[in-house]
Amino acid sequence: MQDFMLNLFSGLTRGSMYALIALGYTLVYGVLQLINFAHSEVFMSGAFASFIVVNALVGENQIPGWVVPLIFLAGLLSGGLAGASVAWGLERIAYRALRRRGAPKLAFLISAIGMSFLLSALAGKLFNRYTNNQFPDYFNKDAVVFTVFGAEIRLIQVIIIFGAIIMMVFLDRLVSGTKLGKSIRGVAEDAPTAALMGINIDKTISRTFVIGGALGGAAGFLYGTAFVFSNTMGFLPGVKAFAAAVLGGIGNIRGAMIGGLLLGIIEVLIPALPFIGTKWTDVVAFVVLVMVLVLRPTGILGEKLGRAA
Amino acid sequence: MALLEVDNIEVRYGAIKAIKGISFDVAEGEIVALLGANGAGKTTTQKTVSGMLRPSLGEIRFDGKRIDGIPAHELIHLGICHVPEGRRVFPRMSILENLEMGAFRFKKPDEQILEHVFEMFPRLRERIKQQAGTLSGGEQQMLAIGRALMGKPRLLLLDEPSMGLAPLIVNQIFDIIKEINVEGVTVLLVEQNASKALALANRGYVLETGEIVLSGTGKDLLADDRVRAAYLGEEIAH
Amino acid sequence: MTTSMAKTPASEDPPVDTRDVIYEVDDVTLRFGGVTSLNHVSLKMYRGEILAIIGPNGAGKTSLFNSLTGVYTPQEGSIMLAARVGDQPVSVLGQKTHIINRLGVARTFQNIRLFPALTALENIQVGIETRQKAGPVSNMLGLPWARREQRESVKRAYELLREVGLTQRANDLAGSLAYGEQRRLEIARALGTSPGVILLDEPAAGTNPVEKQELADLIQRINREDGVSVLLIEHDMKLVMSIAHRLVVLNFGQKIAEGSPENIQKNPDVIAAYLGSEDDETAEGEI
Amino acid sequence: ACSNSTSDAKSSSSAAPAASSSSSSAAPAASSDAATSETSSAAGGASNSDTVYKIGFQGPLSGDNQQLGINESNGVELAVEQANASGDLGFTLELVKSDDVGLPDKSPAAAATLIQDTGVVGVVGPAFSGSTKAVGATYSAANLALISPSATNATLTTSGFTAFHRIVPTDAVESAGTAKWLAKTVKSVFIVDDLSDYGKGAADELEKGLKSAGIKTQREGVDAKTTDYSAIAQKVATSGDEALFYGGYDAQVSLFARALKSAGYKGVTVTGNGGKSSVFTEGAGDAGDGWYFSCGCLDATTAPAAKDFEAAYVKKYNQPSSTYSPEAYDAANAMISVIKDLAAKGEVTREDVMAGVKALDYKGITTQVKFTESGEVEAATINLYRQEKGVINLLGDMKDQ
Amino acid sequence: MYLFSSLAGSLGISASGTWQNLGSGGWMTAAAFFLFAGTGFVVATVKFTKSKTIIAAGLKLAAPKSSDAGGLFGSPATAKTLLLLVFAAALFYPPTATSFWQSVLVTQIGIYVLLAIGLNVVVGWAGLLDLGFIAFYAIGSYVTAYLVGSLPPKPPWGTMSPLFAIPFAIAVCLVAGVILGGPTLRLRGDYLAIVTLGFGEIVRIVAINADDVTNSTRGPSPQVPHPVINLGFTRFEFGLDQLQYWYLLLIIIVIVVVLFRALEHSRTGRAWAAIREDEVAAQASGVNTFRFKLLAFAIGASTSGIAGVFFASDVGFFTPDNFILNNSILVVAYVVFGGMGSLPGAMAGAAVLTWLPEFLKDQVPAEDRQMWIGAVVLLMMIFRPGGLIPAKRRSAELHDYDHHESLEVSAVPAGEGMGAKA
Ligand SMILES: Nc1ncnc2c1ncn2[C@@H]1O[C@H](COP(=O)(O)OP(=O)(O)OP(=O)(O)O)[C@@H](O)[C@H]1O
Ligand SMILES: Nc1ncnc2c1ncn2[C@@H]1O[C@H](COP(=O)(O)OP(=O)(O)OP(=O)(O)O)[C@@H](O)[C@H]1O
Ligand SMILES: CC(C)C[C@H](N)C(=O)O
Ligand SMILES: [Mg+2]
Ligand SMILES: [Mg+2]
Repeated sequence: MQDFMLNLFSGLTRGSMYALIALGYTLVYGVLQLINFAHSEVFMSGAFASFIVVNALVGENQIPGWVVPLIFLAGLLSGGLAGASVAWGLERIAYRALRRRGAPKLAFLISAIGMSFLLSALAGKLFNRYTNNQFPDYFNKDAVVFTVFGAEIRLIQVIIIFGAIIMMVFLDRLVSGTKLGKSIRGVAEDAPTAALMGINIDKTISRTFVIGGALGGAAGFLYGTAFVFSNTMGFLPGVKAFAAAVLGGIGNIRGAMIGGLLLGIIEVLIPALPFIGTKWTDVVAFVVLVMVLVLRPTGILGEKLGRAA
Repeated sequence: MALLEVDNIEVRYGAIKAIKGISFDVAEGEIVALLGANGAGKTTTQKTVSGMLRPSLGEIRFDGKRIDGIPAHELIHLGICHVPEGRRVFPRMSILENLEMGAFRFKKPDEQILEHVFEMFPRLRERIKQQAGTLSGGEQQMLAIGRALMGKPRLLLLDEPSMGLAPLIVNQIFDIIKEINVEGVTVLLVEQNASKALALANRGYVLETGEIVLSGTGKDLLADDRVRAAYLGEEIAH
Repeated sequence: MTTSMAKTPASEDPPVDTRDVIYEVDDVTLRFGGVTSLNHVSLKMYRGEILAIIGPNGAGKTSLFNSLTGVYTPQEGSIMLAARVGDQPVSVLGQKTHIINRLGVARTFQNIRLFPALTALENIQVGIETRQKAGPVSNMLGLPWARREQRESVKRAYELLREVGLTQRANDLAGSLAYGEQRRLEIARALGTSPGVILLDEPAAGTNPVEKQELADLIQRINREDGVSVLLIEHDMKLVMSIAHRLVVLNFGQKIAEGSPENIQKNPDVIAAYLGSEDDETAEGEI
Repeated sequence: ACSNSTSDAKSSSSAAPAASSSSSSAAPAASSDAATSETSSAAGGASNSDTVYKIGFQGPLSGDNQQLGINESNGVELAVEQANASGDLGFTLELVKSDDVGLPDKSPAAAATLIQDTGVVGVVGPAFSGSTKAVGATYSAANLALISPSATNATLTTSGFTAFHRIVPTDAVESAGTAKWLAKTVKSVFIVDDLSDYGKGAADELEKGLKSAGIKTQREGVDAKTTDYSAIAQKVATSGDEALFYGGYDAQVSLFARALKSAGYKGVTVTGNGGKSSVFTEGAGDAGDGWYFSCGCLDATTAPAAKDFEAAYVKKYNQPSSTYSPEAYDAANAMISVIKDLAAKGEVTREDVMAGVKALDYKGITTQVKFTESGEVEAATINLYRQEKGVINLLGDMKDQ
Repeated sequence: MYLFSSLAGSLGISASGTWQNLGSGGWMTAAAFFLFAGTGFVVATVKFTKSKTIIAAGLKLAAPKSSDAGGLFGSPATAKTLLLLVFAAALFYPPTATSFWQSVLVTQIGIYVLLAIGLNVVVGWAGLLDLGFIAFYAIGSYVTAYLVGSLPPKPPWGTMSPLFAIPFAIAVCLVAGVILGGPTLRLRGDYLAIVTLGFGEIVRIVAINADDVTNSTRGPSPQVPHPVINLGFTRFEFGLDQLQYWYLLLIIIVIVVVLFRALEHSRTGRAWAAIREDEVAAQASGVNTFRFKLLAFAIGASTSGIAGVFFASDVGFFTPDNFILNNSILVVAYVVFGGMGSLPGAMAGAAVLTWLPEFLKDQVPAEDRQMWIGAVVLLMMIFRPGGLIPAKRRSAELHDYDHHESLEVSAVPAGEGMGAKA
């Protein structure tokens, strides 16, 4: 039981980050029916930007306890801001021109891939190419917050899980209740007709990228704080988050959340079984994905944007 | 001054000139029909008026104000509502959501108009939660018209509203157009069903390969031999 | 209703053999959640006839088509098919679409679905070639029989193009054809699969009177000269009444009438549910 | 979403020469104008002769494990510079560095760069075992002699690589020592490796040693690309094993060390020579305190024999030498001594150098460079180190601990 | 800067400047260009006019116009001339190239051209987005390594020379393609993409973790030996010289291209095009869409497998890192960059994009190459979304934005054959 709880929480930690990233994929897929391959670089940019801010704030100093939450918040915001701006620029450069030309779907995919190469290499050039950059240790991430069934749950896990959940609830409200949500759905289903209803397509698409980017960037900060970050960090979490989005039903916001959490948990729980071993973690993720899709071709919750079922 | 003035516009798809300089106008309170064979440019004309396309030459004025080049999502605030060709309902949204989308430009959908739409098309009320994509063709057409009405149009652009509708409904639709018109909405109608359209319209224009070749009141056009031959499919040669 | 369409009055000796049944639909019910789109529908289609299905919007016509072609599987009832002369009846329920096509059922769509980036000729070839045998290996190696088949398919495709009057446009991309031409091309592609029966879903929608006339001629020619039975959904009553041998009327998923065009036109239920009062029609005709 | 490992993922599929060599587009002897900055800097105190011979260096100069490679390339560079400055060479020596990122799949390209450069007559390296395994046969076919200062995998000398020689003891020796030492204090060991030739080899040998000493062991392999070690760390923490050994390189051990600390593991933590570097110290932070390292390498900062070397190194690089710098210095000097002898007699060919290396008997600062038939060095000591308060200290010869 | 081949070296020709890296071969190729261009043009024009007269003579049943290269290279005469030029360059340039470029030509350009040809079948013709294509390449490589005895498990029947692994690799890849495709090809576009991506990763991770079978990240050991072709009367041994591999690869590519071209214009090719354009309509026209999709998958897979065998034979050493997802994505990028569905396009795309990083090596710092490649790809897609040499069949896809979906597709999802349970 103790092991199970430990694994469950570490799965939830990973899962909530996947979910945050997955939301970016799902939102963009929702409006454009495109896989935004450069989203993993949006995530990465969040980590670097927030590092710069946090590092500048912390430096070599000893930080009094009460400032820690503020710094954390600053990291979250700067990560989100960076993610949002990168995503915004991404849409401007790699998508809008192609959209205007009515390019085939795969052309978007490839231009996004080009963008992804560019961003990741650029980050490598601007910063460094180590795969294991770390945030400064400005608080004791490993402090035990509480114990369930003997399993010690640590501060960083609690922060990540709750942070992610708050952001997701916020997004869900934003998309299901507001006009923005309506316009996203409208553009998703039939853009020219949505324009006839008074929806500004370009603005809606931009906003979608910005929202997804902000979540992805914030996730970049969380990820960097929990693990390590690098200019190529986006790749694997990106692929997994994309898988999570598909798992939940791509284009479906709650699906992305559920898919992300589920994938995170499965990924930790299954390899923890004695006869499997942690080295199969990534395989488990993909095998589960393939199996789910074969059994349920449109993902767990199906494809509807902004709705649970 | 007419509500809508189209002044010598030209519209291109890349190298193809679909509209080669046409002018017409629609006065407040009128129903004006655009007729023409397939590919004549009727849809293109409507799309240009509603802002989905941009003319390469010429001017369009609405209420005296130039509107060519203003994108569709802004034009709707002037009350130009377009029921596009092929219905284009939002397939994964429910009927109610589709209707709400029609009122997107307002803070909140107008309950009265909603009620009015349901009165006109009771079938929509019955299926209020059904996904629009699973409606039959005719049901979708009703929804598309209802959706446009939710936007409180001053000028309603209708592109082949009777396509795919059962004869009974076709008659109803024309009645409804009349009714909407009587309530003060100006209508620019594109129709294949020329006889019905002209019977309803105050005036009509006939398009052929991007040019206006004939115009006149509905009655005159209905009586015109060329129209009867080409658009009513009648043999007049005997 | 003095139109040119009534060239062949329907009563004039239809090539129908009432002993030879193509489709036997027996007590079929199709539901989607709460919506019942077909409600205990039974009907028979005979070899050689042009059978029209009419009915108000949402009556279940397209749903019936989709059930007949295996796209939908009704919850109740049975549908037996013997499309080509001498076939044993088989059930279409749960069959894959392409299998049903191979059994001799071809169809067109309510919204045109051509392969827009293939030429007109190639569009038809796709249909023809589903009846051919050469595998990828013999295609790759250009083996003699593969080449013979290829020549045959081109030849047959040209014949069909001629039949629908599109010879001139053989090498144009389907997407660039005019609307009416696309409708005819879709029919030619369907004919390419050598069907025993062809299902047309609102083929005349969005076409003008002149094109409707051409279409009517084409359907009759297919029916008479190629011996292909036709199942037709259409809201254009002039067209339907002028070419159909028999009509089935659906309303709210139920069959409310069946019979010859003359009888149907007079049937008060049909008038009430679908056609509308005669006054409207005559009023318009008089203008 | 698309970039993968450090420098450039595409060329990872490449066996194209020089796909990842940073500086090494070295000119053939003929076109001297094309010499790159790095080559000429190594030629520093140019001698008066216009004959140029080159020695190659292959090791990681970029990527996560670059520090281990840089330590060595600095040592080699220093040796070359000193040789050129000595003025008694009779030719100019150039150094051609070829970067293999420490990854076997980049190794063929790195090797090809050196092999295709006909001016290169001998090579110091490759630094890593995996890289060596990938190209040992290629170098042997090209008759280009290798002296590795650090490739420690036991099987390298039994794989028929005629060109391969090394001046450090193998992991078989090192891990056997570690096993003996561990067996003195613990009863169960969790062994993790990075699946590389080096890491797995070291772990295998350790497991063998522990098993024969009757110690309970458990094994897992974790790909070196992993950045998230929390799962495996948790598994170690809940295993209850008294010690943990990690076979792999510095950057990865440091991440693992952090994860283990987070997971609250309290046992003895040990790694081999691959982990001992400043990258570990910096990366692991205080999570690195208490870690043990076994290494068949010299600590030049304390060893008396290396005093001059250390001084020169600090002068040139403004920092103390680090793991395997002295060994690389020795390997380079040994190679230079062979070339120098041959040059005195006439032209230097790869074949001659090969024969010369096999016949070497050179006294270096770390060891007596003299190879057995198979290419092993004859004398060998294994040292034990431990990190305390962010500094890795030498505890002494493993046997005595 | 690199060693010139002895031929060029002895002629004493040398180039300078940024193009130095190309060796003197550039000049010599230019000469060959001119020679061939002349003949090529003549041949092409003669053929062209001849076929025109035939049509004019009223032979109406001529096969439809070839439908690959459109746009820039539209006219058959230019296309033919270009083809000859490329072929001339492929034959005569390599011997004059530096050994560096020779190996780039084989291990990068050549192999990736072959892979792009294979993937073009899947993505370009059948319209299936496969993001795990490299998995089959990996399988081909591992099959080779197994058969030559370079993996821990040894083949029970003894070892063979690497190139003879080709039929086995084809067979195994076909089977793998079918195993993957069987359950997944019913999935729609993007779902298929993620599943294939997953498959590619599974293959790679299994290669890393199935230590006892694949030797993990350490790669095959001993190395895969150089191939020997022993035909009884003659015996041909491959060595380190890349030229031998180049010509072998050229032969393989030519054969594959010829076969695939025939396929493209056959009923199979048309069925693929139909599926790609409108799967529901294809089914309704009697096309067994599943079977044809599977076929495309299998053909693509086996081509990839051949490339794998070749790669293993040439380089002799590889690790699971050679088969990362990135490479799968890159092959897709090559195909799209060149022009989806167009054979010459896919080949050109692969050639240009594999050449570019090597070329850039001397122009920009190694670390920046990725960035430049990204920028080039991005610009290309923005300004020429149809690719370098767009396919004629595909170009019709470049509609304007509001054309993107017919209503019925979404209106009748059941028509797609999955949710048809009513
Ligand atoms: N997106 C487009 N790209 C290129 N050409 C187009 C496009 N849309 C329409 N056209 C062309 O413009 C011309 C006018 O088309 P339009 O749709 O306006 O005709 P229409 O009168 O509405 O015909 P229909 O009765 O068939 O609806 C036609 O020749 C058509 O082929
Ligand atoms: N997939 C589905 N899910 C739910 N309801 C459906 C579905 N398909 C059809 N229906 C419903 O079944 C009824 C019959 O639809 P169908 O498309 O068969 O009508 P139709 O007779 O072809 O009408 P029209 O003439 O307007 O095309 C409609 O009310 C429709 O809403
Ligand atoms: C530099 C060293 C840490 C290399 C390691 N001993 C190996 O064999 O790969
Ligand atoms: Mg139109
Ligand atoms: Mg219908």
